[in-house]
Amino acid sequence: MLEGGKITPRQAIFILVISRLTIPLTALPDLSAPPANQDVWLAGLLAAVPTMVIITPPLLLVLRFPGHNLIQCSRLLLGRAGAVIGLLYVWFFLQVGATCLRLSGEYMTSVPMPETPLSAFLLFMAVIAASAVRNGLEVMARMADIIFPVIAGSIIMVVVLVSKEADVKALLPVMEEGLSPVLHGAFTTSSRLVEILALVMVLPHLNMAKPGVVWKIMLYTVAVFTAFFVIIILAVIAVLGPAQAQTYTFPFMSLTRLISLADIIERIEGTHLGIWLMGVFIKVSLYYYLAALGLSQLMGLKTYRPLVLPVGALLVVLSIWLFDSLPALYRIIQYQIWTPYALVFISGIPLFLLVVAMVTKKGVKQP
Amino acid sequence: MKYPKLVAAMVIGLLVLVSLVITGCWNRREIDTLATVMAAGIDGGPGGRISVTVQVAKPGEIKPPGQGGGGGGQPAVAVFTSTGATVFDAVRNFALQAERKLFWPHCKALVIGEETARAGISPLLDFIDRDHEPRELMWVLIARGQAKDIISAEGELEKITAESIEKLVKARIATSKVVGIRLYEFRKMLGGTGRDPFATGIELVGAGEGKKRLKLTETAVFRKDRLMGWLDSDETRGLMWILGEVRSGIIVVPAPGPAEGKVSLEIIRASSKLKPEIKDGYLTMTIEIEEEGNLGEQMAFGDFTKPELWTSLEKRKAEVIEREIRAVLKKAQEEWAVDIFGFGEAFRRKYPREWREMKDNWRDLLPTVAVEVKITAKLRRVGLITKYNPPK
Amino acid sequence: MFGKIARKIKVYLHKRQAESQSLSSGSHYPPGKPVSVSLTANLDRVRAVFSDCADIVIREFKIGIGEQVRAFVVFVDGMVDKTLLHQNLLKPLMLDARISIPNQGLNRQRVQEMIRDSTLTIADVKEIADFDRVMEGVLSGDTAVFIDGYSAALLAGIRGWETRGVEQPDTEMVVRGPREGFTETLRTNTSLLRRKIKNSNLKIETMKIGRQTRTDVAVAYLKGVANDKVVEEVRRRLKDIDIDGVLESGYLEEYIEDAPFSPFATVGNTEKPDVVAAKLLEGRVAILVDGTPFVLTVPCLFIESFLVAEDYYSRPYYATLIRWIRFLAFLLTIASPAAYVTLTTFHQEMIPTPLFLTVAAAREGIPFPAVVEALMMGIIFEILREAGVRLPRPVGQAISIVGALVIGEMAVAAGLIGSSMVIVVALTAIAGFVVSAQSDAASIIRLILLALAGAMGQFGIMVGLLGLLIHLCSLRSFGVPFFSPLGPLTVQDLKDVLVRAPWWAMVRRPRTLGWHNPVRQTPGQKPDPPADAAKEQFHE
Amino acid sequence: MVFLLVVTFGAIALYEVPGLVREKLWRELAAFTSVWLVAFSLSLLLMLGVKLPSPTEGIEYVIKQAAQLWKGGK
Repeated sequence: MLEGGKITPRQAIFILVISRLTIPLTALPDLSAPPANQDVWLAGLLAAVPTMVIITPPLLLVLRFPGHNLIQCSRLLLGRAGAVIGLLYVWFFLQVGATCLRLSGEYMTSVPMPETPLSAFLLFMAVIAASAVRNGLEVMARMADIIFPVIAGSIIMVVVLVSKEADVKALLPVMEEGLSPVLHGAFTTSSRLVEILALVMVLPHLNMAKPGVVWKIMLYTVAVFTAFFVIIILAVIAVLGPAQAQTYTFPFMSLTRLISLADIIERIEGTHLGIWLMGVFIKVSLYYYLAALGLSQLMGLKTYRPLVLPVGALLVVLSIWLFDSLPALYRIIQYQIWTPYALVFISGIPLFLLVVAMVTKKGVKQP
Repeated sequence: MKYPKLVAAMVIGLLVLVSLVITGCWNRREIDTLATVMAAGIDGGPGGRISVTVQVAKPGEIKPPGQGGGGGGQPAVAVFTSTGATVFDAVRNFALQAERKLFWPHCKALVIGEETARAGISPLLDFIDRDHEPRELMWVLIARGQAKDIISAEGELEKITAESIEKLVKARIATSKVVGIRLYEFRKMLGGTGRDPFATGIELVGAGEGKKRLKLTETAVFRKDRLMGWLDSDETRGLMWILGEVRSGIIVVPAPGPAEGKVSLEIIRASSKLKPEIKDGYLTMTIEIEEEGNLGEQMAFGDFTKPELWTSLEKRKAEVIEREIRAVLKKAQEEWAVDIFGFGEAFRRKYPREWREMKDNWRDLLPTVAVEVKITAKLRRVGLITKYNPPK
Repeated sequence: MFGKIARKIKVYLHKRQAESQSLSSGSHYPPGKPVSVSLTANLDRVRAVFSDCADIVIREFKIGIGEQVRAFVVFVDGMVDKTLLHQNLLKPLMLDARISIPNQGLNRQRVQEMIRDSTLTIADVKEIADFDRVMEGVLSGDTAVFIDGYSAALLAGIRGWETRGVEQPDTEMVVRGPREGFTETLRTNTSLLRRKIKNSNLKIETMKIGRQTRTDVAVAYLKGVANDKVVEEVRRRLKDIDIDGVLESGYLEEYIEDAPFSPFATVGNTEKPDVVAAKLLEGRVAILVDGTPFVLTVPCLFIESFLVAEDYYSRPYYATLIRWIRFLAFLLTIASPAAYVTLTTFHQEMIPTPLFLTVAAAREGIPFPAVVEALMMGIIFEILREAGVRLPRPVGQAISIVGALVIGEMAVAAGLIGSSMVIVVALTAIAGFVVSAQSDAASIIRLILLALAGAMGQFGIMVGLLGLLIHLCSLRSFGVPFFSPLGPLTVQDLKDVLVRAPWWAMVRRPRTLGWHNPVRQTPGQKPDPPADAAKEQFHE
Repeated sequence: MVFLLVVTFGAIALYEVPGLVREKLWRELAAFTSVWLVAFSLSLLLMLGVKLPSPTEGIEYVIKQAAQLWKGGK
């Protein structure tokens, strides 16, 4: 066994939600995705439905092969060709991890510490993530247990504190442009739940990996995430205004800076920085771990630990190499590029594998 | 090499240490090496140059309580002026004359000169919004005259002028005759559809030899980002009534009944509702205002608690409110065709479909909007004495 | 290059194996020789063993009248209760034996049996044939009686030596709660425990550890409540210890803990019997060591440092409040210098303006950067503290004067140190005493966080805190996650962590410890005062 | 800077390789070496200022072409 740890369903939900919330906490690319007006929150809310549809194929696939994760499934089904698909996924994990890592560095150099070189932040983050990954999934899951309440509490606190500045009328009119942009937005937002791939990768390490439990995890993840996502978007739009919100590089951070209560509770953007770094840490270590785990499974290793440091180095290098600038990074995570790209990995390949499995009648059939 | 892991860990630790040592100085600036900008003013200069004036606090002169000595009469702030081709350029040029690095997060107020504001203000704000140091919570004020003079003025009670400006803006609640707009609110108004921004006006008063003082007087009204003109204090309160921003204030009405003199009615709370309507292609806007107040003062003899006098006081109050509202509507809506009230937004919210056709020629439509004002003004309490008997 | 490294590693490994073998062969007593039948031989042997031992007393005498049997006792002066020795051992043997052992019927074969059964009026008498074990007994304070013609000695347990009384421990003061503390004597300590838990399920196993010191170590646990696997693991780890001497339980701690390099202790210690009893009742195992009042308890959780015995004796609300104060104090003590440094040198924008101006004014003209200032003050504080702890009490006054006056006031007045820094350091120091169990770990974490904050500001602090969290989450203490019930989160256990629930509400033992015998009381015991109608009778 | 890079990667190798050799985990060693080499060469090239086309540009291009095809097909 590559990894001896076990995680509980609750820890899985926490990790997935934290990881998914990381991007909305800063970049919030969904604001400028359709419908790109005050209805974005509605799109975020409705996104729960397409999300469920999109993430079904990978789950169905993995549930057919109990005790195997996505990469092992593809090897079982396709043999050597499966290794190529495995490599693709490793690349994808590396890319998501590197993107998030780079975003953290860009944030640090844009807001609190502009004169410090980017690589310093990348290195420190990578080192700390490496130490988490070497400690294994179990430790990461335990950290999520602690970090999630902190993040959730802080988001709620920020929103409550900033509600004084909120103008609920900014959310009107609902569906100004009709339903179709909202549905389009719901679809693009749904394609951002890359975390489902993390779930199907760590499924063998889940306590009680029964189908019922897995579906429940999925349901809760989507529900909890959607709730927080909608809260964030509502706050951002109501306070900053739908048109202005799109102009901010880091809307939620700018929102936090607007908190000013009785001249005492103000300048608390440190809270945002804190929770965001925690979220980034969880997300980067999660994908870092997945990349190392996937790679070691592809190569048939006994343990993934020797790969941790070189994969970490690769992650840092990629995060520098992949993007020239912050706009280049934002271009990639905008819906035009991201939605089709992520969909291939979230639904496309698993769907293909599922069809192969059905045709060749491999795996356990699910009721 | 007995313990390779240990050696490797030590090498990595050493690398981290080295990087810490060589990187440590990038962003480090001791608190006493900063020149804290408390307020900034932007003026246009000849030939499109931008002139920025900042007011920098001198912490050494603001002694914490308990440490005697005081400031020795030294002013607690220093004022610098710098010019450049752009705002950022001008700000950077401060390095040529200010000994310490300018530090913006504590900037309380941004003052923009009248002339500059007439030429368009949004290009000036971009730097303030984009840079990570200034906060969008700062107050936006438009100077009657040069911003530089406002920034250089001295406060009377506060050692730091910026603090006096901030306290003045915050005290607007007492009268509701002044607006207070923070930078992000200004930006929101600027960027919203069907809305024009307005900002607080500030000027120096006190003629002749005497020391000039800061005073908030009028409200600067913009069309898009260009300054159109000024609202006086009554018109400003009219604007506040429409926006539902009136918190407190005094309404002076003539005494009712046989008595002569004036009565001050204190506003306790007020709210407003904008109700747009499109009927047969005609735009109407109904402004519903609910106000509640107390009898605060009567400089007239009589017992105004009698029901008929009481209601007539209420009626007079409503008249004053309507007069104030009409005054601002006349100026802004009819003369300038600026939508500082957010009428356009209100229409958009209620009639999103019709708005799509309206939005392009909204400026032409705005003066044609028929405005109806419905005021419910109530009086509740009388204070500690009920009536004022004439001396016998 | 790799080949060379590999060779070196092999050599190194061989060396280590050889070393470990040589260590194990020299340990422990080999099965000793039996006691000789000849008294003279025994006497010579005893004399040889105890040559140059001035505190050994050997008293020869004869038993009976007429055909007397020779015998001698040997004991360590000062470890034996002399009164008992005289009244209940020597007197019966030398005087009463003449009556109880009829002269004519002196059956040489039964002398020892008779002496053991009907002469010595001492409860604890053992007959031991192994000479070395007899000697060990003597060294532990027993009195050995050798009788001519027998290949076994009688070991009488009449220990008695100068001991400290049961006093209130200085380290864990309580306002409400038992004031007794453990002493240096193992037996006293076990008796203190036994008096709390009068149940045969309280098992106390003893063993001897230490090649030279042969220190008594007792493992106490509550059978049926403690996890058998943990008990077995404790036994195993203790048995594997092979050292010279055990002078304090801290020696053992370092041999049995899970994470030897961690700044956090994964083995708990306390001086209070009621605390140990409470931990035993929760399913923990206690290790008592002779010669120290500090008793080890395992498994130990991080959160235990924040729980104080008195929490459970006082009312829940206040206990909860104080518990939160402790969490806050711990955060303050590890992070406040780092936070101060990061706020004044990196993130001045996060200080509210009036405070900013005050701090800036206070720092105006200070020659050192804030990090250096903080480091200096931290080190000065540690020096003052160490001096204060070690100094004799009367001189302690001087330290506080020097500390408060010179460092605190004059340094500020002279402009060497900002007054705000003095406040921060004082706050750190005071807060550090609140959670005294973690104060040593806190000192180290504080320094690391300070260094990181000095280099990277809040990012550095976050990296440090995340690293700390990773470390805490990866620790285990005897199989139990050290950071539970926070990470992994056990929501049900939080009622004794975030709050101190009333006793009747804590129906179950902590899940991570007592999961196989979870229920500790009958549920639903919430006090239910009589309804109004029933109340009447009290007023009549 | 190149020196620092080499030292860093050297330290990584030093940290992992002896253990792998001792435990005779040759497969793991091979995997380690390959990933290590990829990361090392990439970072060296980047540090030396060699212009490498970023893969994200490729992704962007492919997606945009596909989107055009999609729209064209409709």
